[in-house]
Amino acid sequence: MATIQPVVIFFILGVLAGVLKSDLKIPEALYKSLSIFLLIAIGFKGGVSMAKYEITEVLPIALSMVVLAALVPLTAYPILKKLGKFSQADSGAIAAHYGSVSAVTFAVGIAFLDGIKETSEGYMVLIMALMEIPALVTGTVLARRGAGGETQWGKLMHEILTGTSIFLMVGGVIVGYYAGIVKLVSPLDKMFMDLFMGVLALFLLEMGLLASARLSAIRAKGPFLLGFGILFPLTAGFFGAFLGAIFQLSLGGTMMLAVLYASCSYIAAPAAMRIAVPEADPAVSIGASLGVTFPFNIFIGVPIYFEMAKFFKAMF
Amino acid sequence: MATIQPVVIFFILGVLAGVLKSDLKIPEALYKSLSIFLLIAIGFKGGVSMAKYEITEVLPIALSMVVLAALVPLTAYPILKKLGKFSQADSGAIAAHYGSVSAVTFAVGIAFLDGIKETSEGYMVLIMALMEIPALVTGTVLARRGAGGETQWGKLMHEILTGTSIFLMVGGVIVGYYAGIVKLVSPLDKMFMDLFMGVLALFLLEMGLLASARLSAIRAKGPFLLGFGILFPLTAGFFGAFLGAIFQLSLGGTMMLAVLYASCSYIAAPAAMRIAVPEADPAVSIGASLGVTFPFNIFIGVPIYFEMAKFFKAMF
Amino acid sequence: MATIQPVVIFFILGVLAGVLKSDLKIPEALYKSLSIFLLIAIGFKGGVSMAKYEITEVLPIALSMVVLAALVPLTAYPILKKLGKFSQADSGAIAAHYGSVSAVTFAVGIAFLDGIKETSEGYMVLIMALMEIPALVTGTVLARRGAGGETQWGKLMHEILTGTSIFLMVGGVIVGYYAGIVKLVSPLDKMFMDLFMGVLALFLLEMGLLASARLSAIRAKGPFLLGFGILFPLTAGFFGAFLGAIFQLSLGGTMMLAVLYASCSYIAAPAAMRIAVPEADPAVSIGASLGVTFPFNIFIGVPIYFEMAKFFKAMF
Amino acid sequence: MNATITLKRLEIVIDEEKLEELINILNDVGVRGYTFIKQAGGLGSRGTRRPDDIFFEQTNAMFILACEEKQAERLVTALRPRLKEFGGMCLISDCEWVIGPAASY
Amino acid sequence: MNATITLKRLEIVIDEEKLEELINILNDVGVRGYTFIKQAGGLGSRGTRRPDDIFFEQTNAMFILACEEKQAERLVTALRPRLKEFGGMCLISDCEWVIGPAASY
Amino acid sequence: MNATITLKRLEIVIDEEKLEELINILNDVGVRGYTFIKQAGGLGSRGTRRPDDIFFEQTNAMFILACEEKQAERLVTALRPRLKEFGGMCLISDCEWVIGPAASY
Ligand SMILES: Nc1ncnc2c1ncn2[C@@H]1O[C@H](COP(=O)(O)O)[C@@H](O)[C@H]1O
Ligand SMILES: Nc1ncnc2c1ncn2[C@@H]1O[C@H](COP(=O)(O)O)[C@@H](O)[C@H]1O
Ligand SMILES: Nc1ncnc2c1ncn2[C@@H]1O[C@H](COP(=O)(O)O)[C@@H](O)[C@H]1O
Ligand code: NA
Ligand code: NA
Ligand code: NA
Repeated sequence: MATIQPVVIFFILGVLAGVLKSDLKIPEALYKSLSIFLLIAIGFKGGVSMAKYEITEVLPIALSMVVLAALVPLTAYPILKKLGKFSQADSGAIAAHYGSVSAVTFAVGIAFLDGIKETSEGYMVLIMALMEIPALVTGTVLARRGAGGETQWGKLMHEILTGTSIFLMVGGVIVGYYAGIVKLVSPLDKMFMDLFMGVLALFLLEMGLLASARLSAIRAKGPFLLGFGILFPLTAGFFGAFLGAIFQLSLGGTMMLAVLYASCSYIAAPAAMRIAVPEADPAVSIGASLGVTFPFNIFIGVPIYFEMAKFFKAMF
Repeated sequence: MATIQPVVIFFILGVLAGVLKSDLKIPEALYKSLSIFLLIAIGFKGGVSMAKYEITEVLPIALSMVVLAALVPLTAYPILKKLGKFSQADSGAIAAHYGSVSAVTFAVGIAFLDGIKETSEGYMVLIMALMEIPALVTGTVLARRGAGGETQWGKLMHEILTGTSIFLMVGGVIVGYYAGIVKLVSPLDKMFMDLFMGVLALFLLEMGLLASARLSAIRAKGPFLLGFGILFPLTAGFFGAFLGAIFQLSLGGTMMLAVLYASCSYIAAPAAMRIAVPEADPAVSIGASLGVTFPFNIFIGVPIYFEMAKFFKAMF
Repeated sequence: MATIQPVVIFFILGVLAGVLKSDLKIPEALYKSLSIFLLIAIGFKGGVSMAKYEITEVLPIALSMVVLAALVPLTAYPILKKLGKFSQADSGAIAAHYGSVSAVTFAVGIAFLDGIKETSEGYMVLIMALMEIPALVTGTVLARRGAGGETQWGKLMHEILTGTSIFLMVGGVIVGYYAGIVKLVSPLDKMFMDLFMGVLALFLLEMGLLASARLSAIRAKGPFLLGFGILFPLTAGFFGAFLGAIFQLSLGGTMMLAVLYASCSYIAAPAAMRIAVPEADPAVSIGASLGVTFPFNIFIGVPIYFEMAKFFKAMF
Repeated sequence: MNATITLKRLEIVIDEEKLEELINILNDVGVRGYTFIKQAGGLGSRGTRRPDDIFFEQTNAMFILACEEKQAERLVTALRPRLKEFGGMCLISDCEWVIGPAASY
Repeated sequence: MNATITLKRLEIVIDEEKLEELINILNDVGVRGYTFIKQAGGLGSRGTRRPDDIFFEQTNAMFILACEEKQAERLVTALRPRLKEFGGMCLISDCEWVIGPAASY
Repeated sequence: MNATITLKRLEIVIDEEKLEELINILNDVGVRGYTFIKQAGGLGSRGTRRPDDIFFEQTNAMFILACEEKQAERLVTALRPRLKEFGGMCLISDCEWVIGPAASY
């Protein structure tokens, strides 16, 4: 199996700093700056490589993959409700988190492909941005079916569409696409491509610190969420790899679709669910997605999704 | 006409984020860090290329261009007072803003030249730094002629000379010049040259956010300031290009002189005017310079100043 | 003698900004971010080059150099107590500062070697990290011999071992070493190696600002501390160069050992001494180490230690 | 303590998001001085709010203002209907304004 | 000023490091509302503390809370034994809570 | 509430730039404790001051201090001549210091 990327070791260092009660602290402004950088860089990289495709050609494929992403929360919900014995609100909210995606897991997947000199379709980043919508909307509908009080749909859609994550990724795609077309990628890439891995390293350090502080929140439902947080992304990733192969994506693209289906959100989704399903407990969903699924994905999941992609690509 | 640089699209993204009420926020510490970087980088780049000239040779030319820059506020003042019907204090303060320069517009000009593989004289950055002095002093004199209360000249000169902008640019020039002389530019350029465009991108994103928040401030005098904010820099730029050609600057240098004369300040000048002309309303001058002239210059002005430079270079 | 590195001029700029009362301010978050970067980068660089050695081979040498480092505070203490007439607590605390090391001085040493195309053993960074322990423990013992109140040894050791400095440097070594072994240094080096000098530049700017604010604190004992702050590191550096040559280090490594022995701490040591010797006055030790010894070392000391290294390498 | 003026001291805590709205109300009532601090944390009927929570940026703003009793009454009258929606708290106490700086109350 | 409730106002300053401990005490006593501000500087028996000192990050946290007199007494009783160790200060004064927002006192 | 000492509570708001000057005055008078918070915004006779205005960094500092009445009088006497130049405000009220921490008042 593929070697572990050096960059993910920074996550372990962060966890360790938390566990050892080191006085290491990442300034909040740095954390935010790094995430602004990463979102733009992910979009920019995708946009540059999209400039090589005919957009109209890929749009239908991309859209179908986005729509099919609604299956993820629809599957997660009954499991959480029946097996996990979570309330309707919590089940819907957690389902929304797992239907949604994690830009950092995506970045680790890209880094993994870079390491083995593979690439993926540039428009995967657009799929990532769009997938938020069906995931968060489906999760909200599930959480609030028959519930009293009115859902703040307008506020929710505004939050999703203009939230920092989607806004910066789509913005990055636009600039990257334009730069690719007019052949002026060059001086911008020194920042947004060359430094990508280094910035990811610092970001993972902070993720580790945050994860170690969040794990305690899921203690009550610990065993169930540990199982769910590992088995569910594996299943979702399997489904994603299958879809990718069916849609004739490249090997790298097939793996990245698996990563998208398998990854879950801990930044955009919590903000959206706070508005749409305020009665859900955010500590549980963040604890599961950041404390269990995120580390599982970046260390073990990503190489497995690559094997799944190889398997399905050989099949179809 | 030349293609628009990808980097300036980040300004549009920032404006859009403001208009759409996105929750995107650039941490204040990031904004300040980026501006520290840009000022040093602009100076460093200029200093490195100055190391190739004989300083004593260029000094007289540079100084005359600085002194002539006092004509800009002297021209702006009566227009603002008579046509714009601004108070004496406001007219002087706005004139000082337009006589002064914008390091970010300068940076966009440099980026434009990079894109078309042109260069400019390194000492343009020193001219930029020095131009603040006649502009701000002239503006202050105009604003306070015959006014009661004493002008805090000492405090004003201290603010101008040791303010962050001039200090860091001149500091960057010194280090760049020295590094050029001792042939040790190399590891520092990885930061201050290679990343210049990427940092400018993030800075323009924030400029867009700030500009969209500032436009409302000029509503009362909107039509006049819109006209002034576009026509005045065009005229000043025309004059700058003319001067540059007369002084036998290179094509790129001629354009950059036009950019310097055309650009106006929204960082150093407001701080100086607050001390020297506290009775002027800063919202108006910042609104006009950041909300109107800055975007005009980076999108439309810079390519026009390039054409002007070509025109005058062909003439003399 | 070797040319002064351009990067250290940023320190002078910082001092100047302080002396001229410029309004230049480095945001606290930037300062912290830069120091996180530098510590990781120093470790990473060392780790990458350690991957070329057999660890077990160098361990005994490294450990003896660490143990011998306890001699530095043991020598400093009586000088400070007898000649400097400092209290027992202050003498011990200052001795701990001078026995401890400065990662930034180390970085300037590395930059100096880079400039003349020399290298040093990668494990020097591990020695640097480990040297904190004997220095701070010895200083504490000296400060508290026979003193009332119990020493918080547990808290002190926790502070030393999990403090940001050691944690990030050792973490950087681990990642760098692993990246070297699996041959995946490449995308991370774009950040942690290429930008090293540029980040050091910004950091030195802030160091200059801080140093200019700190010098006033040592006024009372000024003459003594000026002499001590220059002569003591020269002696310690001499001893370090001698040891390095004896241990058969490379020329660069011999110089770096001199730098380690000569440099003194102003970040880790103050934090540790606040816990271990709260009755000592931190203003004095920081003033001496940051205001006197640090600038002396980066401008004059480093080239001298290189000459010392040449001298001893020629001898043995 | 002579040379002081007796005023009312109001202390208002609201969501930082509502800061501009509160400032508008203060301006409408004609308040001539106030001080505010952002990034405050707290506990209230809607749970805890922590300025250091990176996932949920929920912070409070705290306003302190000194004004004449009449003004305070006007302000409370204008504010009260909004307080239910704003949440937070509004405290009133007595204080003495030391005469000296411009009378911005 | 009608439509107000008389409460006690407590103002507590402690080391920012002790923030969680103090919050635990407040929770144990059953306090229903408080506001805190971090990064405060100050002077006290243990010398000065400056939030802008880059070498020693020593800052205070300031708590403000309004509660009923009984609750205040319970809190002071629970807090007092820890105050010696905490350092800082704890002030009590009177205030009027303007009825309107949820009664989180 | 027993085991408390009656003190004066001063609340001073000034330009953050004047922070060191005010601290010097407090030291000269011999004040033994104070707490301050920086980055405060506000409105006063010289217009609004906003900590988030990137073009004009105009912020206030807020000081809170508890001291004995005599000390408060000394302080006000020393402060008053400077208040006109400082601007801002200085409020005085009553408070009870809960005995427990070192008596830094
Ligand atoms: N009794 C109280 N004492 C002090 N602050 C309070 C109190 N009640 C509420 N607050 C503040 O008001 C904010 C919002 O309160 P609420 O709307 O009740 O959730 C809280 O986060 C606290 O900062
Ligand atoms: N009399 C006082 N007035 C206001 N704040 C005080 C007072 N005494 C102490 N403090 C605050 O409490 C902190 C810790 O005090 P101490 O434990 O006495 O050093 C100080 O840094 C001040 O912020
Ligand atoms: N009546 C008041 N209540 C609360 N704060 C005030 C009041 N008047 C002035 N201030 C504060 O003092 C600062 C300076 O006031 P001034 O010097 O009057 O402009 C303002 O920005 C406010 O923060
Ligand atoms: Na997912
Ligand atoms: Na101009
Ligand atoms: Na040393």
